[in-house]
Amino acid sequence: MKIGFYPGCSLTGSSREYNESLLAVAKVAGIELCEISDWNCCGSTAAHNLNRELSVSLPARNLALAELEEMDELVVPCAACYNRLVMTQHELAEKPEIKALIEGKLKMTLRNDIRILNVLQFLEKHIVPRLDELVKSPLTYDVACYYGCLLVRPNQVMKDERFEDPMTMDLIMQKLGANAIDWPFKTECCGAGFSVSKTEIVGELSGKIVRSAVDRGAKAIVVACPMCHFNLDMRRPVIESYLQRKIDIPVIYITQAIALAMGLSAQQAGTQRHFVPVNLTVNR
Amino acid sequence: MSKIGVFICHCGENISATVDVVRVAEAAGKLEGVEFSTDYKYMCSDPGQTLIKQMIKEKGLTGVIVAACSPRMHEPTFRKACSSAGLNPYMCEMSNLREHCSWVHDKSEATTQKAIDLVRTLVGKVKYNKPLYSIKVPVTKTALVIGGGIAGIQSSLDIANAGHQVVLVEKDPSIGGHMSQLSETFPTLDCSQCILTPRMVEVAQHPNIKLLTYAELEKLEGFIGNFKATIRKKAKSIDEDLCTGCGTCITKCPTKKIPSEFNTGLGKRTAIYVPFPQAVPNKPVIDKENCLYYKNGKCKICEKVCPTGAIRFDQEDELVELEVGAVVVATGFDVMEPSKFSEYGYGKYKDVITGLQFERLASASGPTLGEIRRPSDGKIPEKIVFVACAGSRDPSKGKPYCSKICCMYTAKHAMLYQHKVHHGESTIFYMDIRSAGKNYEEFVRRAIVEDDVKYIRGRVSKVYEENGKLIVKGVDTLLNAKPVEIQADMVVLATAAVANSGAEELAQKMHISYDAYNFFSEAHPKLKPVETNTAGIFLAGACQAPKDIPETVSQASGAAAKVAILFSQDELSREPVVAVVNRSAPPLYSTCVGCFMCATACPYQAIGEELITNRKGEVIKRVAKVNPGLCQGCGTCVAFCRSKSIDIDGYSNEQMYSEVMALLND
Amino acid sequence: MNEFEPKIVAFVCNWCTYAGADLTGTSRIKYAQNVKIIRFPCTGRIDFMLLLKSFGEGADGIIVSGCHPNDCHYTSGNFHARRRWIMFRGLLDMLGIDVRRIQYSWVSAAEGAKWADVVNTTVTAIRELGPYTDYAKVAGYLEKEANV
Amino acid sequence: MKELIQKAASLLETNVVQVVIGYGKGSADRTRAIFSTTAADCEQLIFDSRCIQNLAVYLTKAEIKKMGKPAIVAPLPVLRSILQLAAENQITDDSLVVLGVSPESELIEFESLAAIETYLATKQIAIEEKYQTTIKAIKAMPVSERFAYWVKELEPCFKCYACRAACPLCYCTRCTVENNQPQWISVASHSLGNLEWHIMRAMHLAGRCTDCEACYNACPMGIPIYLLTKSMLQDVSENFGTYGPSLHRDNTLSSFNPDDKESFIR
Repeated sequence: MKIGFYPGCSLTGSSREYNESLLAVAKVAGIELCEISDWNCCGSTAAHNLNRELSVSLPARNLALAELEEMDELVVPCAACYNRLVMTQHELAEKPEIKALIEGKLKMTLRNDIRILNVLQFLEKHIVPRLDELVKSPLTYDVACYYGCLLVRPNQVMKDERFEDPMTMDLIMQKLGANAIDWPFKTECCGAGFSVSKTEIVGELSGKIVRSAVDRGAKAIVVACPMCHFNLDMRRPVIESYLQRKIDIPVIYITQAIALAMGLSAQQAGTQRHFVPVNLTVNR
Repeated sequence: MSKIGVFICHCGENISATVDVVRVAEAAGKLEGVEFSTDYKYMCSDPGQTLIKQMIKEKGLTGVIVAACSPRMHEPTFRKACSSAGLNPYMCEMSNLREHCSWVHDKSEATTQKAIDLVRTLVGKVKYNKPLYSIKVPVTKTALVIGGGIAGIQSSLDIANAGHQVVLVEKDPSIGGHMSQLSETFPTLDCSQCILTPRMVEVAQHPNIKLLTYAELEKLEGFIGNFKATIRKKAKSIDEDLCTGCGTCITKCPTKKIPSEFNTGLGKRTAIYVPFPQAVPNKPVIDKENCLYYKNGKCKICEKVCPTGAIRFDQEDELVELEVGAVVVATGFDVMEPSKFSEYGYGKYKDVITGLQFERLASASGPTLGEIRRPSDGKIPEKIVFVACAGSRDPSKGKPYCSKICCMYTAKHAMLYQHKVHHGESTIFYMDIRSAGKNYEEFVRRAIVEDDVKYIRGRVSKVYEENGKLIVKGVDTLLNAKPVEIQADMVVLATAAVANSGAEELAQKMHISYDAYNFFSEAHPKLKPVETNTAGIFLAGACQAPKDIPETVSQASGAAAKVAILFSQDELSREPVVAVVNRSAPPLYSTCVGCFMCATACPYQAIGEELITNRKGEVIKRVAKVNPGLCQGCGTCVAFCRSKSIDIDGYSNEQMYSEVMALLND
Repeated sequence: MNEFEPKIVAFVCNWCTYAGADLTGTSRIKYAQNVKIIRFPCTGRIDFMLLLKSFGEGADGIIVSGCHPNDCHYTSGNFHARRRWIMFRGLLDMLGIDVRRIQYSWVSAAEGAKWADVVNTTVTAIRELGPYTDYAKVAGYLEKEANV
Repeated sequence: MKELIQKAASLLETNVVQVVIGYGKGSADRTRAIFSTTAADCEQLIFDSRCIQNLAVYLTKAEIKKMGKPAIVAPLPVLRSILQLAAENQITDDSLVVLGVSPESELIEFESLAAIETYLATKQIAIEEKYQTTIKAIKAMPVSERFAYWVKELEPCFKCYACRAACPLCYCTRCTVENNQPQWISVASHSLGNLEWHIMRAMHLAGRCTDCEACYNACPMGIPIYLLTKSMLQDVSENFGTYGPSLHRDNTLSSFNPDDKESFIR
């Protein structure tokens, strides 16, 4: 089976450590992730607000390329990219006329049968079953798993009964030895794109998330989305000014947590790239 | 040789506006086998019918075709007219020139031609029509009522009071259903048990009602007027004749910590128990799953203390066969298991409860004797948040439908709480307030205006605990969609009303249909709301769809009236459209070779075997035989029979073949 | 030369499709005149031989329609019919009898608009396929007609 | 085949059965069915690879039934037919003795019809690859060409009904083709009549045919009519999974599964 890999723009820019840690984890597990050659933008938030056809064509081209390279599965770590690709696949499957139109535009045909996996699905399928042998230095602290909005939505495609109260990341973290705390902000909004236009909103929304995690004793917040990470980590000064207090809880990607538990170095996990220093030697 | 009369109806202008009816009549007149044809303004009018009768007599017609509206509309009318003129009603058929022709096509040559084709087609059939005679079946004047909630109680009493026998089957140890669990009822706030228990007692004492509690339907066979029901009487481990209901066994039973079903888990019961003090019958049953003796083989304390020696540990389930003429299904509903909504914290936080649990808290007979105390620490909650539509109107996680009763009972809950805890504060998150019903809207207004219940239009996204409080996060869509957070002491979820877990299986046992949510389907959403598609089986109450008490009682009385109508006759007349296995001269006797594949294909188990014997009584042949009482006339066996040995009256091989030939040969 | 007007026979059940076609009428939805309905109690009653005879007598197309699965008035006639159609269609296909000329559908009593659509799309499809001359040649009714 | 002869003879001698249906020498190099009523008759019983006639066809014939309880020599195809006849209530455990013959020509005695089913469970009907290829090739033809192919194939048929007479499952006492009220099948052996006859025959065998090829073997014109039943056997297995005769499973066409899948009903 060939597992494809679609990094998307964030993983090559602001969240390089997400990319690095994922590849490092895959490498330890002996899994090859084959990056789609000549991949393009997923369309992001802009495309489906401005041009519906484009919003389908862009991800569709990536799917078609993956098919050409005979990939059976496609791992899409960025939650937003994943959402766009999955929605496109859904739309192409539901609406043959749109599929025909897009195929015409792209001059490519689609079987549309590739299994698209977000990072949690990838981990659950390929890494979790082997964690017992792969975990070398179990994590020993309390964490708050933060899912955000896109990992579990839209419901009609994801068909996850627990989309208001997901557990997948919590269960992975338990397996790494950490204690995933019960907290109410798992799927609250981080402020998302307001990060650029109205930073103070991010300060408030992400602030409440960070505060709840800290107050409930978490030593780290675990995420699986570049946007979430961006807001909780890089916007920390805005958060602190909203909360009127200094907060040093680090925000790590789930792949980084696994990398650390596997005994990889901070360098390999990419934790040195964060704005909020990752200092997780504190034992319970 | 057929002498068919063809009558073309103008239907005012409904047909004649697009079809040249005169030409149709002309063309029909030229067809082989047609003796007479004409057109008329309104065939269904008195003069129209008289014309048919007159022509039957005058021309000696052997068949009649009325080319007018759909036979689903007027076939009985014209068949009756023919019958009164001495022609067998089944010699009359209708050609559908209105719904299938004039209303769906524009005026044109092709439309008239199609009308001619349709008439010719039917002439082809009617040539082979045979006189048929309606089938009489006897009626067993006993009704089976399944379910002893308010619906079943009402139906049973009505049928019994009409003078007929009733067998009421209830799966729990007592009748009463959900209504017996309720505290007060909207919109009058009268005590539910006070109005229900007299009815329960009446059922128990009624000479025409036989009550089987702790019993379930095992099998239902037969057909309208002639059902055979098998009831499983679950072992109560009690000799009911000896038991006096003194209750000594209950007080002495050592297993006391079983969550009480009646109190929705908020109270406890013993292993030998009556569900609630006013139970009917007021005699205990032993819950085998929790009884120490059944579990470990030791205890038998109840047996030792029973003054009448009524305990029977060796009692087994008993199967009772009943002959009944009609069935009323009144199996009620259930409330949705709210654990699906983990974001509301049900199951995680003790003080998040369902509406039905709140009923028990508010009930004078409940675990708190009617005081509103929260389950976690028994404190009186200062602030309660009610979440309406927990699972209703929620296609993504719950049920897409409205559960209909929640708006009203939630208003009632808040009101009861305000009446009991004067300084308390109650907030209701709602989508819409649906309070259509007599005095319902006034009731809700009273909750808002007089009892100060705070209504917030918006949904709740999350309930979590913080510093001993339940934080309810929601949105107020009427205040510029501001997020709201309320610190509550208790949260009540108005969980969706759903079909009982065994509903699907029960429907399949009875061969009645059910909808996507497993509620039983009525025969017609408007005009046959209490009938099912299976004749003789009727619906009452929330097993058909969520409904409140007055609506349930009305439907239950409606179902009872239907049963009484059925029982008002000694015999039923059935359409003689049934299958028949042919007979032929010896040595064949029948062309049936007895492969009995028709019997496996029959949806009604209407095909059995017949042994053809000679004069000496020796079996010469084993052939299939259709029971005309069971056969519903679908004809599946006919299309299946390889040797064409089964045929169906009214849609016979000759009729259908000739119809196809006539259609395609102009 | 006028446009080819196909002859289409519709075999429908009484409870769903016949009633659905009645609703098409009461809703005044227009459709093509080519289709003529023959009423059966149930799709379970529809004999494959009648379909065959229809082609033999010059039908260019056939519609067979009844209640949706689980909606059968007789609970399972349509399930039996469905099996029969699956087998019959496979056999016809093997024999080179054009299965595109038989349109099977589920039309409920509430689907008046669907019935009109089934009729119209079938008429269009058969019109495109043209007269069923392959079968007609075998059936020999063209000669029969020519002789008249 | 000493064993078979001995067994047959002893069955007749002990009057367990009154007739043994088996294979004997026919004209030229052929074999034919023989009906032994005495132990001495049994000496003529033979069994070898030429014995391809499906003897089960005689089990439902009135003339044979009159002779008393039969024992029947039953190689694999006959066993399958016997089981199907039992499923269709034509024979019972008590009504016959089955002298099974294994593919290795060894005598197998069966206690009951159920034992036959157990035995056959390991010998599922399988359409030979060459036929699969032929069927595939026919189905690949354009529809008109395919139709022409069959019209031509069926042209030599003169409706002798040997296919029907040879088929153990065509045991109706009045075949629909003989029904003239109404006349379901055009009588004459012209193209339409032939087509209708063979469609009806195949449909009546749908889900019942055990692929013994008796129809083809009997056809004087060598028309490959078994391709129709073989193709339908494939359809049954593709659409409904199980096939082959069974005492406890309902027949394919007189039963259904609410989840039956198709792609052509709109």
